[in-house]
Amino acid sequence: MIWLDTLVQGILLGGLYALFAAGLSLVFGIMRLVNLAHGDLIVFAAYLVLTGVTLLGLSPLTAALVAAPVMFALGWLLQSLVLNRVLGRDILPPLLVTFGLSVALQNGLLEGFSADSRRIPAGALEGASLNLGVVTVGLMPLVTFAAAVLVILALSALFFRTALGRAFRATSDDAVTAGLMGIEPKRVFAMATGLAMVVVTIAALFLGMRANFDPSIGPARLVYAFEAVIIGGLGSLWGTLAGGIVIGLAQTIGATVNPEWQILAGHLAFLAVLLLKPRGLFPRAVD
Amino acid sequence: MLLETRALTADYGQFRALFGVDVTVAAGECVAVIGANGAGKSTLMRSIAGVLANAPGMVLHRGEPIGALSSAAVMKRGIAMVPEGRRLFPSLTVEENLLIGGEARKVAGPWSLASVYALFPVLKERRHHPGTALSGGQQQMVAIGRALMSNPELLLCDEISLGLAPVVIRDVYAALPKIRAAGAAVVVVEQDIGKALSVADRVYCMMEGRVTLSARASEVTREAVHAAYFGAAA
Amino acid sequence: MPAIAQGAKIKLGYVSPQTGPLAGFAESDAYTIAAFLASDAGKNFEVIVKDSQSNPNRAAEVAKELIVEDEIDLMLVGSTPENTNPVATTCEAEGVPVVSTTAPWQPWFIGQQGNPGDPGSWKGFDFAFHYFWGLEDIIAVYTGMWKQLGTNGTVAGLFPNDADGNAWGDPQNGLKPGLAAAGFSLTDPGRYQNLSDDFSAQINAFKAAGAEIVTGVVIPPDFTTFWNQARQQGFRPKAATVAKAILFPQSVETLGEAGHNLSSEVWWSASHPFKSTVTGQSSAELAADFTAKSGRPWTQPIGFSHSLFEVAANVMGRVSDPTDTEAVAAAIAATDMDTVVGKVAWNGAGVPPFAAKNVCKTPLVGGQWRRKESGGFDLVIVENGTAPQIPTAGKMEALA
Amino acid sequence: MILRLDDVSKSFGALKVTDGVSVEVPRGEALGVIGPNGAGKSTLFNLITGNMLANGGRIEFLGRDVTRVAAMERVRMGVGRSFQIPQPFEGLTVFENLLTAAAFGRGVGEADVVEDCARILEETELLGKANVVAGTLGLLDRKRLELARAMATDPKLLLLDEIAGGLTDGECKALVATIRRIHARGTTIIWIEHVLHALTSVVERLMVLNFGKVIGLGAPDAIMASREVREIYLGLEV
Amino acid sequence: MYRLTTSTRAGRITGAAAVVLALALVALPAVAPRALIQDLFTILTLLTLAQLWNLLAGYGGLVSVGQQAFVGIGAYALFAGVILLGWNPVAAILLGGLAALVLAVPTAFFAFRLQGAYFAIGTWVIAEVTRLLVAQWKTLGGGTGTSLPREATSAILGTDLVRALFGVREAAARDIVAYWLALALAVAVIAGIYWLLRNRLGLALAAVRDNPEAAGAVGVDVRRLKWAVFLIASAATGLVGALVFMQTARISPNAAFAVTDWTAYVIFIVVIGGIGTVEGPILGVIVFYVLRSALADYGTWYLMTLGVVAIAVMLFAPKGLWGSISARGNLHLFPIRRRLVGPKIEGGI
Ligand SMILES: Nc1ncnc2c1ncn2[C@@H]1O[C@H](COP(=O)(O)OP(=O)(O)OP(=O)(O)O)[C@@H](O)[C@H]1O
Ligand SMILES: Nc1ncnc2c1ncn2[C@@H]1O[C@H](COP(=O)(O)OP(=O)(O)OP(=O)(O)O)[C@@H](O)[C@H]1O
Ligand SMILES: [Mg+2]
Ligand SMILES: [Mg+2]
Repeated sequence: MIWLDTLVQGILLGGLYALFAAGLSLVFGIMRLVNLAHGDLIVFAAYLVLTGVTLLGLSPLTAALVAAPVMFALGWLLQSLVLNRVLGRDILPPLLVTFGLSVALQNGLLEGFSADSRRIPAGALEGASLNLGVVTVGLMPLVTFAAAVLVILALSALFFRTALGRAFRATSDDAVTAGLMGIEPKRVFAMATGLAMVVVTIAALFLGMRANFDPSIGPARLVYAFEAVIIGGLGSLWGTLAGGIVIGLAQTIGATVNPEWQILAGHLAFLAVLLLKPRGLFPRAVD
Repeated sequence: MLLETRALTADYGQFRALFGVDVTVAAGECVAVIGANGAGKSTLMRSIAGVLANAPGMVLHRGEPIGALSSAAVMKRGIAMVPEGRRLFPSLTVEENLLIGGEARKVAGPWSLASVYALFPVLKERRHHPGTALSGGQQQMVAIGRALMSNPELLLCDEISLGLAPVVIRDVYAALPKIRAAGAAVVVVEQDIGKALSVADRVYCMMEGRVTLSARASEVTREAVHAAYFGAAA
Repeated sequence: MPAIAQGAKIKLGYVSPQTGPLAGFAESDAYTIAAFLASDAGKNFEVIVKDSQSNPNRAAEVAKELIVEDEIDLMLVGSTPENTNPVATTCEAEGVPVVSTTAPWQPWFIGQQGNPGDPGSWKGFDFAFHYFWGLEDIIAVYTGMWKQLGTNGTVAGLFPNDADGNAWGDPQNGLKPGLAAAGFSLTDPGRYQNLSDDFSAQINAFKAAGAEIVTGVVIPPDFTTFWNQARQQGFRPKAATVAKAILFPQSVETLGEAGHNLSSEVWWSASHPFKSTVTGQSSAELAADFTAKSGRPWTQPIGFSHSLFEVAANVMGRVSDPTDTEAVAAAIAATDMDTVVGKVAWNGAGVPPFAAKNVCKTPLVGGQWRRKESGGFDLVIVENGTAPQIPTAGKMEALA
Repeated sequence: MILRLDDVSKSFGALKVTDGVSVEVPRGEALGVIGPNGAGKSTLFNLITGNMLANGGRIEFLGRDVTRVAAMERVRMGVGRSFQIPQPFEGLTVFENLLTAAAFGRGVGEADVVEDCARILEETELLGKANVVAGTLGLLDRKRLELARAMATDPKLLLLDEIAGGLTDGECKALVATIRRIHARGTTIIWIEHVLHALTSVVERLMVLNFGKVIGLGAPDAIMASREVREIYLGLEV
Repeated sequence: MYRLTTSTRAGRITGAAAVVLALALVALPAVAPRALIQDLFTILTLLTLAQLWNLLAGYGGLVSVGQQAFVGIGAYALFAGVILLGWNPVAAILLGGLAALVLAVPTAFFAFRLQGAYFAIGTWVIAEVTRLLVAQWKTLGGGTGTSLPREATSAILGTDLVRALFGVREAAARDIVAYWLALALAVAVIAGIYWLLRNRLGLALAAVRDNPEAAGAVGVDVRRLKWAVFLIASAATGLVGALVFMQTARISPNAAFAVTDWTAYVIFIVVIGGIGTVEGPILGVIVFYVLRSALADYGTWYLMTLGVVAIAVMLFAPKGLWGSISARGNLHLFPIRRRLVGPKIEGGI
C-alpha cells in the first residue's frame, strides 16, 4: 500500500516538475537557449499573480489570466531586445545573459517584495483530498498534474496542428531554411519565449498555491526542470512530462528508502538515463 | 527587369566569395548558372535570396533595392529558393514541408497543395511521412514543391540534380518547363553543362567569384564554356 | 577609566543577512542600530554593518573584512547558525571577541567543532561567546505544551540536513533522549534536504507510527509543503510544534486557516517582562515603536538584535582599552546584566561543562498562533514551565 | 600494396553511397578518381581516412586492417588528406596550420619540424604568406594550404580531393607541377578531380565511380575512351 | 635557416613587467596593510579559478557549470586531511588537488558523452550529486559543516617564520602565508597555462577550436586533449578550493559547492574580461573586484548591477572587454602566435 502511494505521489510530483519544465522545454527545444533565469521568471510571475490577488482582490485564476498576457509581452520583449542578439552557435553569451537576468530579477524582487515567504491563497483546495480507496491523493497535486497534462496537450496541439507550430519546428530544425520560407526566425523566437512565459505563469500559479515562495527560491528547482527536459529529449513535450515523472518517482522512491536520498535519487536517475540514452528518452531525428 | 544584381560582392568572414557579379533575370525567363565547385554559384543564390546580407543596391527586384532585406522579406516579395542539399525540415511531414512554403506569402496563383501533388504524384502517397524518410529524388521534389507553394515570380534552384540517379534527374528536370509555363522565372544552378543548356534561355558561367561568360544558351559553344570554366583553353 | 568615556568611538562590527533567504532576520537591523546610536550609551559607538547575503562564504569574508579593514573592536552577529558560525569561526581564528545570538547553542558550539561526532575532541573558544537557549530548553517547553493535551506521546520529527536539523535530530545530543525522558517517543525518518517538494515518505512513516504530534526545525516553504500534504493525506496530528517555519507572522499568514493553533517556542515577545538597558523601553514599547516606525509587525529576532547592542554597551563600559582583545573577552565572560531578552551572564548556569565558558542561556517559553477574526494571527504564550517570570496568556489547544 | 579496399560499403539511411568498392593501390602509384557529382568520391576518401566508418568490407593500409581504426591514428600511420571544401584552421596562421599538422601528424615536437614546414611552404608557394592568418586567404591559397597541410603530416599515402577545382589554368598548372614533384619523391597519391587534363597529366591509372560503384579502372587513355565513361561522366553525346 | 618565434615587443615588455610584478607581490607583505593582503588573496584565488575555467571553456570548448564540484571536493579533502588524518593544512592542500583529480575521472567519463548545453547541465548535476553525497559525510559535519580546529590553523606551516620575519600577529602571519600560497598558485597556473598554449597542446587546442574535423585529420587526438585539459583544470581547481577554505577555516556543503560563488561569478569574470585569452580573466577579475568593493555594501543593488553589467557587456562587447581592446589595437600581452622567421617571408602579425 505504501509503495502504491509512493508511486502515485511520485507521478503527481512529476506533474509539478513537468509544469516547471514545459516553458523551458519550449525555448530549449526551439532555440537551444539555456535559460538560467527560468526559475526566477516563475517566481516573478508568482509575485505578479499574488499582486493581482492582494491588490486587485482577484481570484488566483483570474489574476493568472490577467498576468499571462503581461508575461507574454515581457517574454516577447526580452527575446527581441536581448536574447535574440546573443543567440548563436556559442552557448556562453546567452548563458551569461540569463545568469545576469536571474541575479537582477532575484534582487529586484527582494527590493520590491522583501524576503518574506509568500503564498497565493487557494482556500479549501489547499488541504482537500480525494479518497480513491487504495490511496488518498491531494486535490492540489492532482490539479497540478492535470494542469501539466493540459499545458502539454495544448502545446502539442499548437506544435503539431497549427501553422505557428510548423514554424516553430521548422525554425528549430534549420533557421536559415526557415527564412527562405518567409519565416523571420527572430519573430518566431520572440513568439516562443512569449508563449513560454504564459506557461511560466501557469507554473507560477501552482507553485504559489502549493507552497511558499520568496525571491530566492527560483534556482532551486531549475536543475529539476532542466533534467526533465533533457531526460525527455530535446523538443519533445511529452518527453518532458515523462522526464518530470522520472524525477518525481525517483525522488519519492528514494525518500521512502531514506529521506536523505530524496533529491539525490532524482539526480542519479537523470545521470542514469543520460548514461544509457545520451540524447534522452525521445530524441528527435536531428539535433 | 525582374531581378538584377549590380557589382554584387559577398564575404564569409574575411573570405570574399563574390567579386562584383552582375546578372539579370527577366520575367518568365530561365537562366542557368554554371561553374566549377566553389565558383560562387550558391553564394550568388544566397545573396539574392537574402540569406547573406548585402548593400541594399546590390540586388534589385523590379528596380527596387532588396539587397539588405532578410530572406523572409525577400521571399514575401515572390522570390523563392530551392536550396542546395534540399534541406527539408526533418521534424515536418512531407505535407507540412509543403504547407510551410506557402504560409508566409498567401497569393493567388497556379500552385497549391493539389497542383504540387499533380506535378509530383509520388509525394501524395507519402505525404504523411517525415520529409527525410524519402529518397533523394523525392526529397528534391518536396523542396521544389515547397518553394512553389508561395507562387513565386522567381524560383532559384541550386543544384537540383546533385546526387540523383539519371532517371530521377529526368523527372526533376521535366518539371521545370511546367513551372515556367505556369508563369515563374527560373534560375538553375547546375554543374552539368549539357543539362543546363538544355533548359535555359541564357547562361552565366562563374569562376572564382566572377562571371566569366554570359551568353544565350542557343549561341554558346562548347569551346567558350570550356574556356570560361577552366580559364584559357587547355 | 572605562573605554566608553574616552572620546574615540568604539567600533562594532555587525554581520547580518540583509539579502537572501534569511533576510527576515535582518529586517529590524536598520531600526535597531539607529535606536542604539541615538541612545546615550550608543553615542560612543560606531556600528559597521556588512551584508552576508545569507551566504556562509560571504559571511566569513565580510567578517574578515570588518576585522582587517575596519579594525573593529567587537563583533556582533545573529540570525541562525548559517550566519553565526562562519563569523564566530573567523573571529576566533583572528583573536577578535565576538558576541553572538539567535542560534540554539548546540548547533553553534558543536557545529564549530572539527569533528561534531566526537565529543572528546570538542574545545571551548577564547573569543567567541554566545547567548541563546538550547535544545534542552526546547525539550522542556515542547513537552510542557504537549502535556497540556492528552496525546499518545508519539512524536513525528522533521529534521533537515542543515546545521539546525542535524543538531535537533542528533540521536545522542538532540531531541530524542530528552523527549524519551519526558515520556515521548520520537519517530525520525531521517534528514531530508531543504526545499524538498514531497513529504509523502515522511507522512507515511508518521502515519505508520501513529504519531499525534509533529515537531521539527523546518524552513517555511518546506513546512507549507509538508503541512498541506499531511492534511491531504489524512494525517491530522493533535499538535504541530515546530521551530523556524512559523517564526515570523508573515510565514504563518501564508498558511491561512491551516495556521491556527500551530505552536512554537517563543524566545522573545512583546509581553516579555524585560526592559532595555539602552533605551529604557519595555518589550511592549520596543515592539510598538518598531511597528510604528516600520509599519511592520514585531518579530522575535527584534528583541535579540537589540540585546546584542545592550551587551556590547555593557561590556565596553567595563573595559579600559577597547582594542585590548583579551580584556574585552574577559569582560564579556564577566557579564551579568538584565537585557530586553532576559538575564545575560556567562556563568555556566544550565550549560554542560564543555560549553560553560562560552554559552549563556536566555529564558524560553512556548506559544501558539491564534487566528484573529480579521485574518491576522496573535502569538499567545501558553507554556512557561522553565521561565515562570514570563506570564502565559492562555492554555494550549489541540489542532482541529 | 599500400592500400587495399575489399568490398567496402557505406550508406546513409537508404542511400548507398559506397557500394562494394574493391581496389588495390601499389606503393608509389598515382591513382585518379573521377565520377559525377555525388558519385561517392569524397565519401570513399572519408572511409579511407577514418573520418567515416564503413558499414561493410575491409580496408587495409600497409598490410594492417584499419577498417575500425580512428582517423587520428591513421594519420600517424601515414594517411594524409586534403578536403574538398578547404578546412583551414581559420584562426591560426598558415605556418601554424602546417606546424599543427606536422607536430601531431608525425608525433614530434614543434622545433623538429620548422625547417620542413618552411620547405613545404616554399614548395606550395605559400612561404610569403607564412604568417598570415588563414581565415583571410583567398580560394587559391586555401587550396594550396590544403595541400601543404596534408604534406606536413608526412604522408605515405596522400589523398587529394578536388584540389584544382575552381582554379585558373595558370594556377592549376603550378599546382599540378607541385603534385608531380611530390609524386616523384615516392609518395603514393589518390586524387579526385573534375579537371581532367590536370588529372591525366599526373596519374597512372584512373578509377571511375558512379552511384558508389567502380565502373571503370585502368589506364587513363583507355578509360577516357570508354563509351560508358564519356556518357556518364562527361555527359557527351556519342 | 628558418626558425620559430613567439616573441613580440609587447610580449617581452609584459614578461619583464610580470616578473617585476610577481617579485613585488612576494615582497608586498613587508609593507602592505593586512587589508590589502586580504583583498589580494581573494583576487588571486578568483583569478586562478577564472584562468582555469577559461582553459576549459575558452580553449578546450568545455563549458562546465560544475566546477564548484572540484572546489568543494578539494576543500573537503583539506578538512579531512587536517581533522581526520591530522595533516598540516598546507600539506593537506595537495590532498585537495588529488581529490579533485580523482573526482574528475568519473565526471569526465560521464560528461564527455554529452555536447554543448547538455554538457553544461550534466556537469552541474554531477556537482549537485557530489554536494549531496558530501552532505552525508557525518564525520565532517554532514549538512551542518565544520570548522578547522584552532590548533590546526595556528600550526599552519610557515606561520612562525612569517611572524618572526615581519613581527606580526599570528592571524596576520597566517594571512600572509595563505597569500603567498595563492600568489604561487596564481603564478603557476597562469604561467602553466601560458606555457601549455605555447606548447604543442596549445596548437592542438586552437586547431580543435577552429575545426575539429580537420584537427582529427592532421592527427590531433581530440579526446585525449579534452581529457588532459579537464583533468589539469579540475585538479588545480581543487587546489584553489582547498586553499580558499583553509583560509576561511569553516566549511559546509552549501558554501563549498556554491554554484554562484565558484562557477557563476567565475564565468562572469572570464566572459566579461574576454574568453579565450590569458588577458581577459585578469581584466575581468579587476572589474569584478572593483564592482564588488564599490557596491557590495548596497546589498541588493550591488547584485542587480552585477546582473545588468553581465547583460550589457554581452550585448555591446560580446567578445568581452579585452576582446574589444585587443581587436582595436591588435595588442597581445601574452603572445602565442608562432611566427616563422627567415628569408622570403613578408607580412604577418
Ligand atoms: N559558410 C561558408 N563559410 C566560408 N566560406 C564559404 C562558406 N560557404 C562557401 N564558402 C566558400 O565560398 C566559395 C564559393 O562557395 P559556393 O558554395 O558559392 O560555391 P558553388 O559554386 O556553389 O560550389 P559547389 O558547386 O561546390 O556548390 C568557396 O570557396 C567556398 O569554400
Ligand atoms: N553525412 C552525410 N549524410 C548523408 N548523406 C551524405 C553525407 N555525406 C554525403 N552524403 C551523400 O552521399 C552522396 C555522395 O557524396 P560525396 O560527397 O561522396 O560525393 P562526391 O562524389 O564527392 O561528389 P562531388 O563531386 O560533388 O564532390 C551524396 O548524395 C551526398 O549527398
Ligand atoms: Mg553550391
Ligand atoms: Mg566530393
